[in-house]
Amino acid sequence: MGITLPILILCLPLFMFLLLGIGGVKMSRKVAGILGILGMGTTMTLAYIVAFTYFFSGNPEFIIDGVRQQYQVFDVTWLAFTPKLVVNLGFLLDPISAMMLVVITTISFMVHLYSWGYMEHEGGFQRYYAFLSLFSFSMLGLVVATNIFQMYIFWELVGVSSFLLIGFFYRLPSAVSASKKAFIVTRFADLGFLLGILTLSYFTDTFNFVSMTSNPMNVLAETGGATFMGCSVLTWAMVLIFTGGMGKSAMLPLHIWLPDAMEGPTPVSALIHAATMVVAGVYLVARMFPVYCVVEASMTFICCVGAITAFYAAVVACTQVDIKRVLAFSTISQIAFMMVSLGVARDYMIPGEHYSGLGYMAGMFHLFTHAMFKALLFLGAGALIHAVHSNDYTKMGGLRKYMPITHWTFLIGCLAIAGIYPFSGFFSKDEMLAAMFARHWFWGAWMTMVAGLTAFYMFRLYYLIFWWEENPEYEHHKPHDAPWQMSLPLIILAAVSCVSGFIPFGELVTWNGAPYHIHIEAPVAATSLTVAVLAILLATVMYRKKNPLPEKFRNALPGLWTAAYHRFYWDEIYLFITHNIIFNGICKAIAWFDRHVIDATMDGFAKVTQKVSYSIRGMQSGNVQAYVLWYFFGALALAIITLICII
Amino acid sequence: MDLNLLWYLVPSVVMFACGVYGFVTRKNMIAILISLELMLNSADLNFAIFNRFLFPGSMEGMVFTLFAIAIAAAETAIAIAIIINIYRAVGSTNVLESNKMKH
Amino acid sequence: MVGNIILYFVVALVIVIFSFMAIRTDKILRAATYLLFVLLGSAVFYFQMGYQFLGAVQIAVYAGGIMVLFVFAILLTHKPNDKAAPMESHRRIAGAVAAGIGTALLLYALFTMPMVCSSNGTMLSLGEALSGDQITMKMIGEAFTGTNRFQYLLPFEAVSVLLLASIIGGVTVGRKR
Amino acid sequence: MFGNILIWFVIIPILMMAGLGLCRNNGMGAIRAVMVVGSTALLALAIWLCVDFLGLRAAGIDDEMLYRGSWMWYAPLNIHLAVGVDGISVLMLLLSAIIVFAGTFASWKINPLPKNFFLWFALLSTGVFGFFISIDMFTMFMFYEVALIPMYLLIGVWGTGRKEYSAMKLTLMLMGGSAFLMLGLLGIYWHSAPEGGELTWNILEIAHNNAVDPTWQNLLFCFTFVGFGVLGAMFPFHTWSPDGHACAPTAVSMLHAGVLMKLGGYGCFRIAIYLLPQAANELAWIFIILTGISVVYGAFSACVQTDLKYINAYSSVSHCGMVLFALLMLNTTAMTGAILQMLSHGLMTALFFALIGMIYGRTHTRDIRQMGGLMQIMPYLGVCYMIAGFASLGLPGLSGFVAEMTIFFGAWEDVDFFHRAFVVAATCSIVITAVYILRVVGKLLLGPVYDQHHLQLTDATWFERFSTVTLIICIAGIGCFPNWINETIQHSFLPIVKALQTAI
Amino acid sequence: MDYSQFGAMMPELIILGIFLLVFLFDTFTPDNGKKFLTPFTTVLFLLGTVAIWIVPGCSESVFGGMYVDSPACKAMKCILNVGVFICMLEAAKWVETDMVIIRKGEFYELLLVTLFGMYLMISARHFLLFIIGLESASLPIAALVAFNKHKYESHEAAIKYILTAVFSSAILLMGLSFVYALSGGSLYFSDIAASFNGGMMSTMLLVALAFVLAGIGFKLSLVPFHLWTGDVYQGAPTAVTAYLSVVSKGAAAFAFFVIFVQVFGQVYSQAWEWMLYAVIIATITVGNLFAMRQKNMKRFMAFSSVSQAGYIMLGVMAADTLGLASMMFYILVYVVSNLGAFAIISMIEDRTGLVSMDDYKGLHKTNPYIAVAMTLAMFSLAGIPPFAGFFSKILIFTSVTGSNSMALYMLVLIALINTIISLYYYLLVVKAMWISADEPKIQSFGTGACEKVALTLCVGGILLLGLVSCVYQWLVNVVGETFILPGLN
Repeated sequence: MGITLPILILCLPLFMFLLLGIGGVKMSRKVAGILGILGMGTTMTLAYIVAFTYFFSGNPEFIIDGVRQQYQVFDVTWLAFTPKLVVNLGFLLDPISAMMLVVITTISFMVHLYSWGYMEHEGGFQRYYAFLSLFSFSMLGLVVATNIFQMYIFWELVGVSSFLLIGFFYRLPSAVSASKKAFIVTRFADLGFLLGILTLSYFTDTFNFVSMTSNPMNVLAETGGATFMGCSVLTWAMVLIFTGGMGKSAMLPLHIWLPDAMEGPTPVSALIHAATMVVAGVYLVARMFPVYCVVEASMTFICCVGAITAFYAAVVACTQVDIKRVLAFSTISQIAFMMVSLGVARDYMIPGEHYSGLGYMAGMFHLFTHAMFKALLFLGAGALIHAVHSNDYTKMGGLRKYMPITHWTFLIGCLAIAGIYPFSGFFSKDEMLAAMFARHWFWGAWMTMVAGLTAFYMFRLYYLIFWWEENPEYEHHKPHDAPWQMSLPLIILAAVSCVSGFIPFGELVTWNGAPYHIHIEAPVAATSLTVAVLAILLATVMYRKKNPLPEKFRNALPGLWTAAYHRFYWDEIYLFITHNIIFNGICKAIAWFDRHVIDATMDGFAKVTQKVSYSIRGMQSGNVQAYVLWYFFGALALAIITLICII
Repeated sequence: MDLNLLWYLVPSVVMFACGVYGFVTRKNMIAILISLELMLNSADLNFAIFNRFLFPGSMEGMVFTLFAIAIAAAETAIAIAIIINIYRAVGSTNVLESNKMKH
Repeated sequence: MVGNIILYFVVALVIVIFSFMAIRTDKILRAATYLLFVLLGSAVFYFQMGYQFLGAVQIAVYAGGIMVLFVFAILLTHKPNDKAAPMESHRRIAGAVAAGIGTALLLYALFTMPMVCSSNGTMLSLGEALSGDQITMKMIGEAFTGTNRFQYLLPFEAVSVLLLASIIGGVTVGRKR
Repeated sequence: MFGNILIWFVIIPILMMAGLGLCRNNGMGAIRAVMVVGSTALLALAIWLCVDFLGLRAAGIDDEMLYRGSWMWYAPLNIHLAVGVDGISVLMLLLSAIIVFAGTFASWKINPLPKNFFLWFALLSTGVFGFFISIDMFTMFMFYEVALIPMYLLIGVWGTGRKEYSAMKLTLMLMGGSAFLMLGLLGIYWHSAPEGGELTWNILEIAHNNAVDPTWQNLLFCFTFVGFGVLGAMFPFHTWSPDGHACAPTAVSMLHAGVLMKLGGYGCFRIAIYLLPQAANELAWIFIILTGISVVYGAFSACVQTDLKYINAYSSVSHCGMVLFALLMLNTTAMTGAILQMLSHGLMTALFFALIGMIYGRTHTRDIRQMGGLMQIMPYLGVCYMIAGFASLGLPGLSGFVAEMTIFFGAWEDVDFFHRAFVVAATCSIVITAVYILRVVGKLLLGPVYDQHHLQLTDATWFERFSTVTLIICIAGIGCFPNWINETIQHSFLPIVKALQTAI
Repeated sequence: MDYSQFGAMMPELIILGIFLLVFLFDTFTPDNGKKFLTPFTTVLFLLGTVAIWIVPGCSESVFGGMYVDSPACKAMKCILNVGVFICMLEAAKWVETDMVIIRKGEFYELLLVTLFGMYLMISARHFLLFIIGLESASLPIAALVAFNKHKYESHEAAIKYILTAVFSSAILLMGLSFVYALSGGSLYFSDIAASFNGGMMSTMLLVALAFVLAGIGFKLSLVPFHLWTGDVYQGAPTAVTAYLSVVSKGAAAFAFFVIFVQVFGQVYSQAWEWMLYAVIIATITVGNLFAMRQKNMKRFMAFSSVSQAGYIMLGVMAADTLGLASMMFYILVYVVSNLGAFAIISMIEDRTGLVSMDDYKGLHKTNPYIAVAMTLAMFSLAGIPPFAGFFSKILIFTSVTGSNSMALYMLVLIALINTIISLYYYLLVVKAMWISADEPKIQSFGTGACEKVALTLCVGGILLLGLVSCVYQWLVNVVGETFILPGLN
């Protein structure tokens, strides 16, 4: 494959960013919008071409003996730290990056299109498209990274584009603080990522994914068994790298930024905070998968973090009022699902286990399907918000009559995420659960429960929005379906969500490139389906019509409900730590110390000199006899002191 | 008991010390000048004494003393001129009153 | 020999006592007079040490010239009833301390001076010191007009410039305007 | 002598001063003309030098220093006017030229006494350029002080706020540093040759002789490092920086933070580390502690400041601390990172100060509590400020990232716990940096407009745009294409690292 | 007897000749011819200086070794002449003022006689000649200090000066009598140096050294022998203050070097190194501490000059040819810098009678060129490059550290730290002139031709002396040619 297309895929969004960013002021909205959509459309086409070429051309560069290869389209030197440790910028094609190319460009294009309608009346339209392009560029750069450092570079860039987009409505203080929070929390996580890279690359002397993952045991050997605080340094490195992923993918305890990030425009939430950027953590783990497998502890760590987060987020999602928050927590929960799935996977055969690599495939599969239906849900939520001008489900209810397209597409999304056959979520979730059960029954059972919760809160949301009872305000302001620019993406994504489960994903994406034949595990599928259906039924009973049942539930478990409603007080804890301890306790103390101790010492030298200067002025009394006295004493003192010193 | 140079040096040193004491304790400028004369004279005497007792063959010290007397005369002359001058300007020769410039 | 010792003691006493009185008396004119006695005492020492010319100069220049200057100055600046009150005590104490330490140090230095101890541990007595050639006026005259080593024509000329400068200075200071 | 291109870096500012001397006191046109022509000439010269230098290196000319020239000055003490540049000096010259150029435009409307302002400004430039071209310790020191002293008047006369106090404090503290430095240099000079050899001030010769007595090295190293470290805002000698920067006029802050503070870092490795390698190996840990504190401490302090310039000054403490910190790691990569950080910090702080000056010129306040939502009012300045902020917090594609990463990767090469612990602490600063940068951006640019009077304010004028665009291009240039700079610097560090390794 | 030996004393003879011509001119011209006195003297002096410069020196000592006019001495004399010439130019306006005009002849005569005395101090190789030179250089100055008869301060300054001067000469004579006792019967420098040897230490020697140091220290205003300085500088006419602060100090510093290094070099490390060490530290520090809070410019300059004397003494500490050359160079630079400052102070005092630093506020608005010149002078005094003061300071520091003794490094460190304090107060002047926002008190005024020349010379010196290394090179050469210094112990 030539390098033209890959380079174009990266450069086109960048170019659009510069064009719209610098020249945007001089453009009309329309021109900017069309340019943006066209640019993204072209990129999408190119990405499709590349991805399909990779998957289906059968070119020996890409596939040898049925095993898909990792292929570096290009890899140029960007910065050489040392002769050996060189940062390259390149384009790596392998199953997951090709898959991600498709996901990113698709969703991005949908969002571009959707935004044209959604953002029509907002100021800074051109800027918005510029930022979207920047994000697309960064995200594409991230997924095609040939080395971990390139990934880190783009990792930071997606962070900043996320910051810019969350804070798009920069006149609102809440948006500003949300964007700040998102950036700083992920930045903190990136610190771990950076330290991880430092440690890892110190031993491997390379950043390159291919050379690290192709022979992971070598990496272990290179560390020479070095340990730090009881763990091998490789464990430290991998866990630290995973920390970066935890930040981006909003794993507990670094999840707090994601719900707040919903302050951004809803299409942005769909693109960044549902489909693409937040799965970067998953992608990172998948990318480094063979190395993770070398250190068992890190895999266990990933599993635990994922499992806890998934459950936590699902519980919280059951109580939220803001529809975007519900979706946000749902996203967290689903990503955690993928994490667990990766965590249970192994790149080597465990005796008696046939499924060791299944989790990987399933996670990726879920990543793909989740991106589609979650984007669909977010875009649907955007349409709702667009119609009702509120994020709050209490301002909604009974909307199915007014907004049929939105209603149906949203329902499809809900079914998909709940894992109902034949929607896409069923297939991916089933594979994941199968992998988990195969690893240990505990993971399977736990995550099945989470899946049930998922179905419950999604349908709770669905019913509260579209059923329950009508908001009386509709009479003044009748909600209606969104314009075609917005509806079209909804329909497309809904269609994809319906069918994408039938994609033979295992043929395309596996940890080692060798195809894997998906087959539904009947017991697992049955269990999860049952749980999901039961959960949906429960939701139907509780929320289909206005009734006091939810109120009763709430009153039955007041403590739990309040805690869940306040997201188990994570924000408050963080606020306390950052504001009271770090800001007031450390920063202010240091600033005070600087002014009143260090600076005062420096001033003190001057003051003391001044003081001394004043205190000795009596020497110059104006009386010549006193002068002579000093004179004489001085002469005597010179002689006497020297005398004493010499003798 | 025989006179040697230490005998002579003692009154000289006492003279010198008296001069120092007088300088710092007298108020009248002329009295201060008188004290200074004591000190100068003491130094002159020293030269003569050293010359006589240590280097009797030469007369370097004596010559020095001769010149020193001349210098002392010149110093006194100028000092007295200035004192008279200041007396004409402020009507007093009290040294304590000449301390307008200080610190 | 004994005469010399007696003379020494008399003169030394005169010098010490009148030095002391010159700086202690309240009356400025008396102080000048006491100074005169001290100077004369020094002159006697010069004579005793065989420096007749020096003694003569001491009497002529100091006692004759400088004292006259002093007396004139005192008369010019003296006001009747101008009895100076003594200096405040801390200054006197400081002066006494200075003088005391100075005396002690100088005497210590002189009594431990290396020349004293070096030449076989003996010091020249006055008699021995005077035993050499007498300094004649011819020698002095030659020394003051010669340009060789240990001859002092140059200082002699230079000091004349100094005196001239002092005269000019004195005149400048003394001029009415 | 005039055939040597390097000398012209000093001659041009002197000619500028002469030209300014001929201008009328308020002949703004003539003054600007002189300054623009002069600073453009300097920039052109610097670029030409850079290109030529790379050409020579590419042609395989492998001397440690190129364009060398040496002219006897004070023969009795063997003082020469010796010049020569390696890659680092070339880059520093380029940086200085860029900032002088931008500074000229940033002070387009300086008032009062424009002529005097530019006279001192040009004198300062003379010092800076002279410092970077010198390889003779004496002339280096001379130019160093030449660069310091105009600061007093520039801040004192044209500054704002507590300018008299700040100017005095800055001058005295920096001179205090140079007192120690002077002593260190004297010591090096008197030990510069083995017994009986000819003493020299020439850095290359001293390094070649490597004759400084080991017992003296430690003392001299402390003297020289502290001396330069004061200018490099090393804890606890950094307190001149906040006050000084806060009160300085725009162009002076730019030049001072942008170039002058680099003199400190440059001197640290060119003299302290290079000439006293043994002591550097032995005593680096002391200064690693101090500079490590600088890095974190400056960042934390910046978090609670409310004056824009104070924030930036503390951030400079942190970033310049990073420079010295990296130098003390004593390996090629980290030291390369230090130089990159110098360049990066120079450009972005200059940009920061330029922007702060422009904002202050409009709102007449630098208190972030008194401002808000400026992005709506002056989007151009707002965007530039954000870019500067992103550069500062290490966004890839801008220079700060490259520098910091190089430093971290270099610093990580020292494996013992002590070094590692400090590196981890230093990396933490990137998070804190993000905190205070975003705090400022959030309060100042974003959010609702705080003061309705600000709504009448205008966006940047052409010369302001010119000044900022120049800097942004450079920042992005380094950020996107760092490798040629990186290679140039690494090559220049070879002799220094070799000296360090042989000294262990 | 060989009177031709006087021929070897050309510089002194030239000065004396000028003195006589001025004296005759002053005495015998009618009143309407008096107005030519100033140009007459100045031009004559300039010619004399050139003549001194041209006439070859004679390294042979004459008068039995009592006098030597080696190139180094001659160089020093030329440096002094530069100072005196600038002083004369600066005083040209002042001597024409009402109260002074009738005595302007005396002014020049006394100036020349004191210069003659300083020449003798420099060239003397015998303590008698040295003492005579010293007294000739200091006694007439008392008359000069008292020159402003209409001002009380002038009288007070004069009395303080003369009393301290006589006291110090008494101390010096006492010290010399001790030296004489130790010297082996001769007061020739060479004989004394030969009679000393490293082993002979005694209380007497220490007392002698301390007293001699004190006696000459008076002229240099070293701490604690400096207390007259502030009052006298403040009270004396500004022209005289300028003269006192540079020329008189320069000559004394040279003589100090000659005496301590050539005569007492044998007991350097045993005795006077530490005395001087302490005195230098005290001088620099105390001078600075006093200077930093002075408001009266003349008093301010007085304490600044005290501190500068400490730096000059560092050259003696170095005690080698490099030290002497550096010291002479320092003095030369100090001459132009200090006289530059004094030129401005006296100009302003003549025009407006203002001498307070506060009165200088906003000077740049009314008199920008003068403000610039003053700034340069202050920077030079503070040792800021590229002005001459920087080079002189660095060179002298370099020479001191030459022996690589840790103690001397510490001395230099203290001196360097003190430069910060001195920088502070010099910058106060700059601050008053440039930064203070107050309305200027001093109106714009024109400068006379003489003042212009003087100021140009000073500014030229400040700018060029350091950058042009040949001056220093020349000094090193002349010192190296002729000064055979004894090995120090």
